[in-house]
Amino acid sequence: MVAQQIVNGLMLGAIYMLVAVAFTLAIGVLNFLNFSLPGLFMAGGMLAFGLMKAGWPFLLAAAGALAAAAFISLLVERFAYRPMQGGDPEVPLVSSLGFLVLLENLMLVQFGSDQQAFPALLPDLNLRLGGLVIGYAQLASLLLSLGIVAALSFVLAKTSAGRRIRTVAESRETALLMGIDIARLVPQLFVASAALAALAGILFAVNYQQVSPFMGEGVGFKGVAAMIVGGMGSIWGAVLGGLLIGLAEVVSISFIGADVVNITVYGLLLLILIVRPQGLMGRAPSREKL
Amino acid sequence: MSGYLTGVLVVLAFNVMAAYAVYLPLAAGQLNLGIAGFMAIGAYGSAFLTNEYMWPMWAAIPAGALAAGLTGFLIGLPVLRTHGIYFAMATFALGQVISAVFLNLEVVGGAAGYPVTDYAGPNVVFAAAVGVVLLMLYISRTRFALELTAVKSDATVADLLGVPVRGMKVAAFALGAMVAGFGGALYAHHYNFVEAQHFNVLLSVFTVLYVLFGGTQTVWGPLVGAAFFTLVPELLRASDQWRYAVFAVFIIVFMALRPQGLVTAALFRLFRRRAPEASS
Amino acid sequence: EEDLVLGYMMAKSGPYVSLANTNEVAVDMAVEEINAKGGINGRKIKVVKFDTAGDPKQATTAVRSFAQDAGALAIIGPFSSSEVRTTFPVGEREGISQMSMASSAPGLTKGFTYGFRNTTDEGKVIDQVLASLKDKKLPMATGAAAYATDDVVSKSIGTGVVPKMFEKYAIPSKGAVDFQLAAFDLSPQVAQLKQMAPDVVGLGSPPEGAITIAKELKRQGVSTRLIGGTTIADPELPKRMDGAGEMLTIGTTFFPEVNDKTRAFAAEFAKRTKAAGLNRTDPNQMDASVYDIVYLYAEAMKRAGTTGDKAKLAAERSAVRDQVAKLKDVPALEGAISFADGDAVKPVYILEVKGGKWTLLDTRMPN
Amino acid sequence: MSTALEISALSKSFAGVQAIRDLSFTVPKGVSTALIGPNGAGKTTVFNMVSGVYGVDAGRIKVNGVDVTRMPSRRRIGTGVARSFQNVRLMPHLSVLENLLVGQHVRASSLAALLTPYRLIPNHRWKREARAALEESGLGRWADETVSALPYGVRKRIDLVRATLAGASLLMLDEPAAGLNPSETNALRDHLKALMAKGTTLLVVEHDMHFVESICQNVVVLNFGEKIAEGPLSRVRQDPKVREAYIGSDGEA
Amino acid sequence: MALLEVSSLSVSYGRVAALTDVSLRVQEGEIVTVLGANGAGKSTLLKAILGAVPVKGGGITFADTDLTRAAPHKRMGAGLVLVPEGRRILISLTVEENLLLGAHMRRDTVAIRREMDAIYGRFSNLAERRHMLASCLSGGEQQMLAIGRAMMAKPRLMMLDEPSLGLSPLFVEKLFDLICELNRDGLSVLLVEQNTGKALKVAHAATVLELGRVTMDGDPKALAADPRLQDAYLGGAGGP
Ligand SMILES: Nc1ncnc2c1ncn2[C@@H]1O[C@H](COP(=O)(O)OP(=O)(O)OP(=O)(O)O)[C@@H](O)[C@H]1O
Ligand SMILES: Nc1ncnc2c1ncn2[C@@H]1O[C@H](COP(=O)(O)OP(=O)(O)OP(=O)(O)O)[C@@H](O)[C@H]1O
Ligand SMILES: [Mg+2]
Ligand SMILES: [Mg+2]
Repeated sequence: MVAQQIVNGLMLGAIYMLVAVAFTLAIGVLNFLNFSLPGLFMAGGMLAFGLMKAGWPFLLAAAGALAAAAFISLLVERFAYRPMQGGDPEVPLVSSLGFLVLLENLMLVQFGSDQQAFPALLPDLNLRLGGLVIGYAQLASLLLSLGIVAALSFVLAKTSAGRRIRTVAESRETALLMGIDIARLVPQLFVASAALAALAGILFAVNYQQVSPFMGEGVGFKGVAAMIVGGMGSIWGAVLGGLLIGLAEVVSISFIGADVVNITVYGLLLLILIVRPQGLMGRAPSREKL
Repeated sequence: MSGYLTGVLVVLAFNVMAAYAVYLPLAAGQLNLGIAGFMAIGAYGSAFLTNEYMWPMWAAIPAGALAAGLTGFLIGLPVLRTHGIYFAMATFALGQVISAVFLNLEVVGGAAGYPVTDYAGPNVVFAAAVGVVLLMLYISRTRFALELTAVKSDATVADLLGVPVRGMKVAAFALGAMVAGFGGALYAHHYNFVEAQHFNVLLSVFTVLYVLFGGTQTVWGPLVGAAFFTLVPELLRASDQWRYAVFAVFIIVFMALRPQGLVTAALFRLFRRRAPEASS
Repeated sequence: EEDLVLGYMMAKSGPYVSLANTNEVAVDMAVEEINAKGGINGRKIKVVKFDTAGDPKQATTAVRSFAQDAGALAIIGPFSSSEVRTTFPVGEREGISQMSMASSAPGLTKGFTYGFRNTTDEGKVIDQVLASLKDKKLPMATGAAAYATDDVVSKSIGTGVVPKMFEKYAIPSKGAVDFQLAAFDLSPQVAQLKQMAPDVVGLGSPPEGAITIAKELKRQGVSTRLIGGTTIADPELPKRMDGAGEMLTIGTTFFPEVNDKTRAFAAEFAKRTKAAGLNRTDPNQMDASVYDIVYLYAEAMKRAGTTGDKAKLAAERSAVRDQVAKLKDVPALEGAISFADGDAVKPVYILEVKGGKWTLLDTRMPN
Repeated sequence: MSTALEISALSKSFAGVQAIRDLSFTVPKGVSTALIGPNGAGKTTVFNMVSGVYGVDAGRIKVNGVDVTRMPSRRRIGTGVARSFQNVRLMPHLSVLENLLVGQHVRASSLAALLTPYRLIPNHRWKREARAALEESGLGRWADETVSALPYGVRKRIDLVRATLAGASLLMLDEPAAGLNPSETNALRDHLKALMAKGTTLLVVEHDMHFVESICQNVVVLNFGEKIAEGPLSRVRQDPKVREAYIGSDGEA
Repeated sequence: MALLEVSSLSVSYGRVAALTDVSLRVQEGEIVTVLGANGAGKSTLLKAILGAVPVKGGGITFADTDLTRAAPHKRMGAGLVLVPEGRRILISLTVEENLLLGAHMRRDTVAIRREMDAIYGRFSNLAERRHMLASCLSGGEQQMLAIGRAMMAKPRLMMLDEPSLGLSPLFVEKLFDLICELNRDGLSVLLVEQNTGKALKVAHAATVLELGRVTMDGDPKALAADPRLQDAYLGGAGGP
């Protein structure tokens, strides 16, 4: 039973992890607390659902949902991010939240507030090892997530593109003076983080066979929490944070009860932040020298 | 005044108080995403006093505000070790923990919520909101406000200039918490019912939204933001299911046009420049 | 000639849309029927509407507006328990009746003379479900509870109703698991249930939780009977569970297949919802309840001889209140309805999911 | 003669790099002193330790006779030492005038001062004083600008004015003339001389030797965190070690 | 045709005009210096040439291509580079990453490495700290890094905005030697300097800006002797 709970926690963590990485790209790199990401997570799941309902095969529907999310994210970049440059970092939060509210309400109008059943892709999706039940979809999403994350962290740390991205992260103005094509790079990052969020949403739908217009909020906030626990800007931190939050949640449900989940999970987050203000694997921000 | 208008203005008054609770710490660079938690402390605290100890409202409501302020002070000390988005997340977590604690606190009803017997009428609520606005106007004219902005702008240099950065931060945080608690306490006694579910993340986040939308550069921003967010959905009532979608589009378009919020310092300068021109 | 004005608090946006956005159709239907038959005391019923979005604050605005601006005689709604908590005190101060169609948290009407609910206490419903299982000799040797912790009604079912009823029916309890309303991953809870292996699981949850837990039970290969109250009653639930949840057994206050009246209602309702372009065309228990509320108010106004005269508004409002409180065995869509301590007493229909459809297992009257 | 600043046996290293090694020197009251040395010698680090940005590894620092070695940074300005910054640090959210008002904090830090609604009082003493200081250095027209739009040289001078507003008796200036053209440097020199005449002691880091010569009576030369020479500039600049490490062949700057 | 041709350029920030009708040319292989008081618009001019601030009127031609409306990265691709005012090194990157960033438009990895080593040879302070975060560097070291980073781009025209700021006298000398050396190797230079004397000494041509307008230009020797310039920028009698 404990083993099963750990497996459950890890699988849950994989979802948080992808969302956390999407947030890390947005905040760590673009310095933009992008609250439209939970919306894109939801849009990923809901649109895949909608397209499948309209008769599209799964892969095509998933691709369609990803493309739509990428497109929406470009709108977010255009209307929420770009006009806010040079202001306080918290300002774009408003319109990105505007996008979240908009996406939720559009889905609400289209599909209603009910949770909808996402079709099972295979009749029995489960690997049964001894007493353990592990969903294939979950396993696949864990591996997929890890792969994406590893690739991403390599690009950021070791390549010229990564250096360009980190330059934009530190200062857009300097990046401009360095001849970095911000007008292209930033939208690319938006597309990437949207794709990650939407992919997480699709994997979520496949794993838990459900979608709803509000599915983004809870997962989104836990994703941010995971990112922060791990340390902002650190990709592997996001992985660690995601898994940790997933485990904390499952463990506190099974050993104490669901009424304390928020207390334990967010209490853990609070504690980590107080003890280590930059997160577990985050670096303290480098300050300009006096 | 019609019943409808009273109802809407009461909601506006609560939103204004909440907005200023967010605004004050924000002026010192603190994005408090857990303001609902402090409202809950004020609400439950004062309700407990009037319900169980028969305190009069005029004493219980300030007591609730103080309780929230004190909590802010005590929690602010460790939480203010964090900065920027980490701070925002810490307060977010704090808000979640506080509301989860009340959700499980059976002496105040737990998940079933907590009915409150004493009633504070609309006029009390209006007076309180006006009081909060006046207080904030006053503060914005003092050196305290100036130095809060200095701390936000460059804490290292402010420190070297002798500004007690930590003290300022804690003061701003605790004052914000107190205003939130005050609003919460009134909320409990006006609506005669509190439930932990009401004081959730979305309440915190939306309150922050009022402030940023109105603009943080001047003390009028939160007022305008709260008014916009309260009144525009009322105006959109007719469009029913599209109401919130249309509203969201409004937000996005407005922010794209006025990224620093509706009310900005530049706007004020423009008015000041215009005024003498017009009179001459 | 004055109209008889009723206020109606809708929850057409916000968290309850799916449950509530068809309610309006039912209200309009009832009003049209009554007016077509000549109205009440020779006067037409007129409904003024206000969308509260399920928000307690907006709901108080609605009550103030009905009472002070619209000259309403009584109010249909509000929808949710949270709204009831804030609007009943306002209604009491204003001296105007309200009757909720959905709130089923225990004890909401206590202490209010103007507060009514056309809903049935979940304790009574689950009592009837178990009685029915016992009558039909279905397996119920051991039990467990599963409930959402952050919802009043669900939690009171899980921690109060289910243990008490298990005791009443001498079912040893193997334990309880809980979850959050927004939880999507119930694998840890189901893993625990798997270990307990009970015959019946008493479920305190809205439909969403029921679906999630049913699917997870199926995934982990646990077969047990889920039982629940009106919170789970959603006409489309079997479809939404997509093959899971066989043997789910609940009590509800409305089932369209009961008699000709209900069938006619369902047919007309389907016609109108389709015309309005709504997603769901099967009436749920709130649709039925709100339909009956209009009739209940109509009956009370008839008995009170209400004229709608603005000068006598306060007196007529309290007369309506007095009559509602005294209603007994009024024949209605949901069955015979009486009021006791502000809450309606009406039949409970026991439904079971079989072959992916709701089927009527039993009809019972709570005592 | 009492000392404005007394530094004894100061050491500091960063992650293994020894930035300051066993450094001692004093700045007597009224004797303006220059701290010079090649890039990376540790000059700014000394300022940072005196003002409390960095803690010290070893050694003592006394300002006007008060040992500030372990004093929290924010209280040090109260002992009479203020500084400017090499990389100008003005507060971007505040106007020029407001930046200066923050500079007055040490002299207006009581609770009453903090809660005086000075903005409601026309021509309040603080505003008057800050404006006067601006006018004095010829920057009056920038008073209500936001600082981010200002040219570098102007920002630099505002930074200096802010430091003077603390009313400190010891003023540490980190490259005050950098980014100023020769005539602007002359104006700066006059400004500083006026301050000195009012009794302020200066400790200046500067690479412009003419400027140093005209302001400072004493020079301390650092190289790799160590003092390699001390004395009047005319003598120090003849020192071969100083020539080799710092001034270069033509002896001019 | 000159390498860089700026004609009647106007730039304004909101309603404030920063440059009015400024013309300037840099011939291939020339060093041109721009002088002016604080706020004259020198930095604005360089940023406008790079495309970092929008121009209101006039034109910019570089290597026979009209770049007036081109994005900064296009201009840098064509061979322009700027050592910006205030250094603008990236404090969250290491010293080496800052240098590599300077070469981000190039693909010739081997040459990049070689040039980087040459820069380390020239600026020993940087070599010692190559794997440290750039935030640790002293002011002068940061200036060296900014110059080194610009060299890594291998430009045709290098624009320097007060490069001697914060450098020790010895190093200022080295810097001017470096500029002359790069110039001899064919690099054209547009130099903004407060160290007016030195700048006029190395330049082939000079332009003086005042409140955003060109007030004098021409031969640096002649300018150095011009009494108006003497008064305004060389601190009266003869200068340093
Ligand atoms: N926070 C720090 N972390 C690591 N190394 C540092 C730090 N601060 C300074 N150093 C190092 O200490 C040495 C001295 O730096 P400092 O800034 O004091 O030099 P400086 O004498 O002011 O030089 P410049 O004239 O170039 O400004 C430099 O080599 C620098 O790299
Ligand atoms: N971002 C901006 N917003 C508004 N005005 C600006 C901005 N940047 C510069 N200015 C104005 O443009 C004019 C020219 O500034 P610029 O920085 O080009 O001067 P400069 O010659 O480089 O001065 P310095 O020698 O001090 O560096 C100044 O009046 C300045 O106030
Ligand atoms: Mg230095
Ligand atoms: Mg400049």
